Amino acid sequence: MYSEKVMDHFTNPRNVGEIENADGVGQVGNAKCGDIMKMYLKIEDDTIVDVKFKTFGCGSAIATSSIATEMIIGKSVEEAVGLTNRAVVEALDGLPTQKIHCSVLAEQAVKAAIYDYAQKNNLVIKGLENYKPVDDVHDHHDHDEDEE
Amino acid sequence: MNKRIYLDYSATTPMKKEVLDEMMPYFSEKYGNPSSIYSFGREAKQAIDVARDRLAKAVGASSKEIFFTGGGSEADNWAIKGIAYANRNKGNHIITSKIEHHAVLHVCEYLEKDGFEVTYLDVDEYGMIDLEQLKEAITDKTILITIMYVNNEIGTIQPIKEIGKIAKEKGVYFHTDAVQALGNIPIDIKELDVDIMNFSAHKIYGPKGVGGIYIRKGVKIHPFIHGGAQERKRRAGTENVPGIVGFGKAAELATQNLDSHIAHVKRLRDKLIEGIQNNIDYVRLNGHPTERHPGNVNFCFEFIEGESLLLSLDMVGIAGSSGSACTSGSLDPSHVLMAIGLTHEIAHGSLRLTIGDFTKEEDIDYVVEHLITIVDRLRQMSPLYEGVKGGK
Amino acid sequence: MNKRIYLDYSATTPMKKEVLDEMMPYFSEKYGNPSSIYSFGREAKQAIDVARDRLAKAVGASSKEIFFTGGGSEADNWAIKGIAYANRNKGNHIITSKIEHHAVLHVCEYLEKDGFEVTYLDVDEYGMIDLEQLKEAITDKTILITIMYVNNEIGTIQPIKEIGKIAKEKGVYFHTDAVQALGNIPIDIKELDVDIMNFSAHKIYGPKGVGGIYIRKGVKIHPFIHGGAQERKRRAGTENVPGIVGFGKAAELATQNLDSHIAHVKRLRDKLIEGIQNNIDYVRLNGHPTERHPGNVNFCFEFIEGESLLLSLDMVGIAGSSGSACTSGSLDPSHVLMAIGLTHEIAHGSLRLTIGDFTKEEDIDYVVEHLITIVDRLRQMSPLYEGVKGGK
Ligand SMILES: Cc1ncc(COP(=O)(O)O)c(C=O)c1O
Ligand SMILES: Cc1ncc(COP(=O)(O)O)c(C=O)c1O
Ligand code: FES
Ligand code: FES
Repeated sequence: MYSEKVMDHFTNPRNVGEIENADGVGQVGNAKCGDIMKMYLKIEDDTIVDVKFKTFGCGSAIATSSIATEMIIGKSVEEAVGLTNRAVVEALDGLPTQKIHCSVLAEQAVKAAIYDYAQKNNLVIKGLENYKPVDDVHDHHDHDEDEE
Repeated sequence: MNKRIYLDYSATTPMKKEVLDEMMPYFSEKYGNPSSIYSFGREAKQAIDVARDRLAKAVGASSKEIFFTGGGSEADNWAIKGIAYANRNKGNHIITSKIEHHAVLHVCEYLEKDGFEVTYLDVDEYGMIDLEQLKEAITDKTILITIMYVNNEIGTIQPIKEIGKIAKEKGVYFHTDAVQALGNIPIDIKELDVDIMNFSAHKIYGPKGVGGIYIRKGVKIHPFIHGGAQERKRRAGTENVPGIVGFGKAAELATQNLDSHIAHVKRLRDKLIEGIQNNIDYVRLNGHPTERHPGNVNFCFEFIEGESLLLSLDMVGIAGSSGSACTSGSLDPSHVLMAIGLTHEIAHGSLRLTIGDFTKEEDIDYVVEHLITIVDRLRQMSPLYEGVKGGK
Repeated sequence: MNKRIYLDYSATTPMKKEVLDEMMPYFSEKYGNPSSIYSFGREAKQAIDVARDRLAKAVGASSKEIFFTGGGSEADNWAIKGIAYANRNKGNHIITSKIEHHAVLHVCEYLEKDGFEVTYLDVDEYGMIDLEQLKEAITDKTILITIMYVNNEIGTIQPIKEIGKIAKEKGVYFHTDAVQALGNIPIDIKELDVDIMNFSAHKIYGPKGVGGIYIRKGVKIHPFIHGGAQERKRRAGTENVPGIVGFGKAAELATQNLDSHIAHVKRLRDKLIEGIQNNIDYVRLNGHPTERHPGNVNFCFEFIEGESLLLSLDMVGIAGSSGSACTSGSLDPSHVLMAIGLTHEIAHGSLRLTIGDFTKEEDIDYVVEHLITIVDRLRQMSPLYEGVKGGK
């Protein structure tokens, strides 16, 4: 069902935890739907120097959170805003169709954390101008083939 | 991964050697078509008769009231659609419960689109229906009550005898899905006012793709699969001879070994329940404390999600199942966990471990040991757990 | 009786060793439930995927259009009821032929009781439908044409390509029962305008109790067995994993060996036909002389009755079948033999011998030799034969 890469990140998730006095914190999803992702960012000179995450969710939710942290560490804030769920899926060597929404959650969690950073510091960040925090990405949850 | 601890016996079971041995000759030697009149067609026919007698004996029915199907789900579909369409002139109302297997619920939903009305009875926190609510639900349009014997997720055993009495009094047909009951609790149809009951071979160490159905003599029901004259014209299709032979053997073994089977799985079940309750915080046992499938363990582990739990268990060789939405790929967690009143949050963290004949004592120790570590690890990752830790 | 010559391959076939070998691991080792997420549930799932690919390839379909069922009859029922009820708003008229298998005819009769109208097309003396009659039968209420590919009794092959064209032109769904076609003639769905086609494993040296169905993408059809999400939510019930694996292997073998299989059975078929025609008087070959199942031999032997013929053959170890009323226990002889215009008297004396991969040349000699004696013996006993002998 899952690629080796997914299983690796699920079993040995990178950057689990919290950052005290983080510069940006974002949380998306909700427990009702069975998935919550929380991202903590440490930002210096417009660069993401540290990331930590906490996730309540399925195997691919944990794996996408883990790989997303790796993908944005060392990047500029602007670059990190550009992280797409597709890039996350690719980096994991693919996800089952019904799990694509978990990667959307990862993308959203990163954006939410950067948005929080921007709000705190009164910044306007390219790519986030029209961003609205959402905690419901569940349209993607239903993916089953139609019954005719 | 070399270790393999299978704790999903309610999903399916390995076939026992005695069962396979009995099936083997019917694949490539005694392969005759039971409907044929030459000798070795008759050979196959006799083998089916023996299997029918064995299943009949296992449930206290007469052989003439037992028919074989292509699985438990087909039998559920047959029972409900067969009764509904054959008795439409009498009424269009069906009563079931909220915790039935999908093979019952989805048939009921299908019938609703075709003009039938269905009442879905509530269950209490243990998964029990309320007999008073049942009585009140019956109207003069009610033609069928369909309530399962033993629930497949939380193991709750319904008061089938009492339900049967009510149905009989009111002149309403009563169907019970006994797929999880056969081989796990004693069944004696003679003692019950049940009109239709169905079974599945692969839940009792028999083959997949074979089911059985008891239809009380005189019950008005349509065939479900029309065609040839097999199964006394009630279920068409060339018989799955080896499968039926295997089912018969499995049913025989299940009744012969019933007491020791129950004692074995119950002991390990209770050990596992205690092991979890004594070692892990924030857990909730789902299902009934006593009226329960002897091998069923179903817990919710707060703050974590079922699929990650299953995957982590799989990595150390333990196979279980979950009612989490993420596992099934659907939006909502299991309808059964919802019906017993769990919140979405909690239902997501459910784990079902079901014990069977090949489960060993040391397996339970291994599972508890690993569960402790895995639950802790996942909780450390969970944003929901943060607030809780401090207060502990 | 030691000798056993099986000439009833159209009734069922022995399973080939390669098929059984491939199934074996899935009974007691790789027994996981394909819907589970742990490793060896996935193992089972993959095995089903392989089988699906193999069957798809055998018939020129895409794997996504192939679903497994509990047999050929279930698939016929699904196809016809599924289309009928899902398209009821469009019309209530179904067209079929008089020589369909009972799994088609009895479903049609059931639907007639539920408000559908069915046209039963005639066939000519060879068992062929008339394309003009078909065209004329189509009305704006017609939702389905169901005509079998190869007849199971007399072996006649229908012009499926032409029927499909007509159906497509008129915007009517076309189902064909290909249970006797698979493995006996080349099938390439890509070349045909067929919307639904069904198969059965035990006719091609695979296991009994497993069927398959091709449903063209986009066809509007209801599920037949409701319940769990198996078979992409279209056919509920725990999959018969070993059975499906066996069917996949059998389908693969059938296509790999198709040419040599056809050459082999055709040669022996023609030898048997000639043997009978050259040695026995008052016989009639039923079915089409050329558009015919390569292994099908179907004769009427005047003045004698089919069951006595079968019993006599059985005594010398030969297994065949008959469309005689006495065999089936029903009042009338085979509806197929009636439809091709035989009188009751003649139809009673029918014998079907169907040849398969394990039939040997010397078997044919043996059969002809014994048939001569048996037919003669039975005729000597027959009051109908008295008048005839003299004139000879
Ligand atoms: C043409 C035809 N259709 C359908 C069937 C039914 O298949 P099954 O026996 O697998 O139910 C058969 C064989 O019995 C057949 O010959
Ligand atoms: C209670 C219950 N009913 C019906 C079924 C369906 O049986 P089968 O898988 O044989 O179709 C199952 C198992 O899946 C079950 O647990
Ligand atoms: S968190 Fe529910 S599917 Fe991934
Ligand atoms: S002669 Fe006996 S059944 Fe026909």
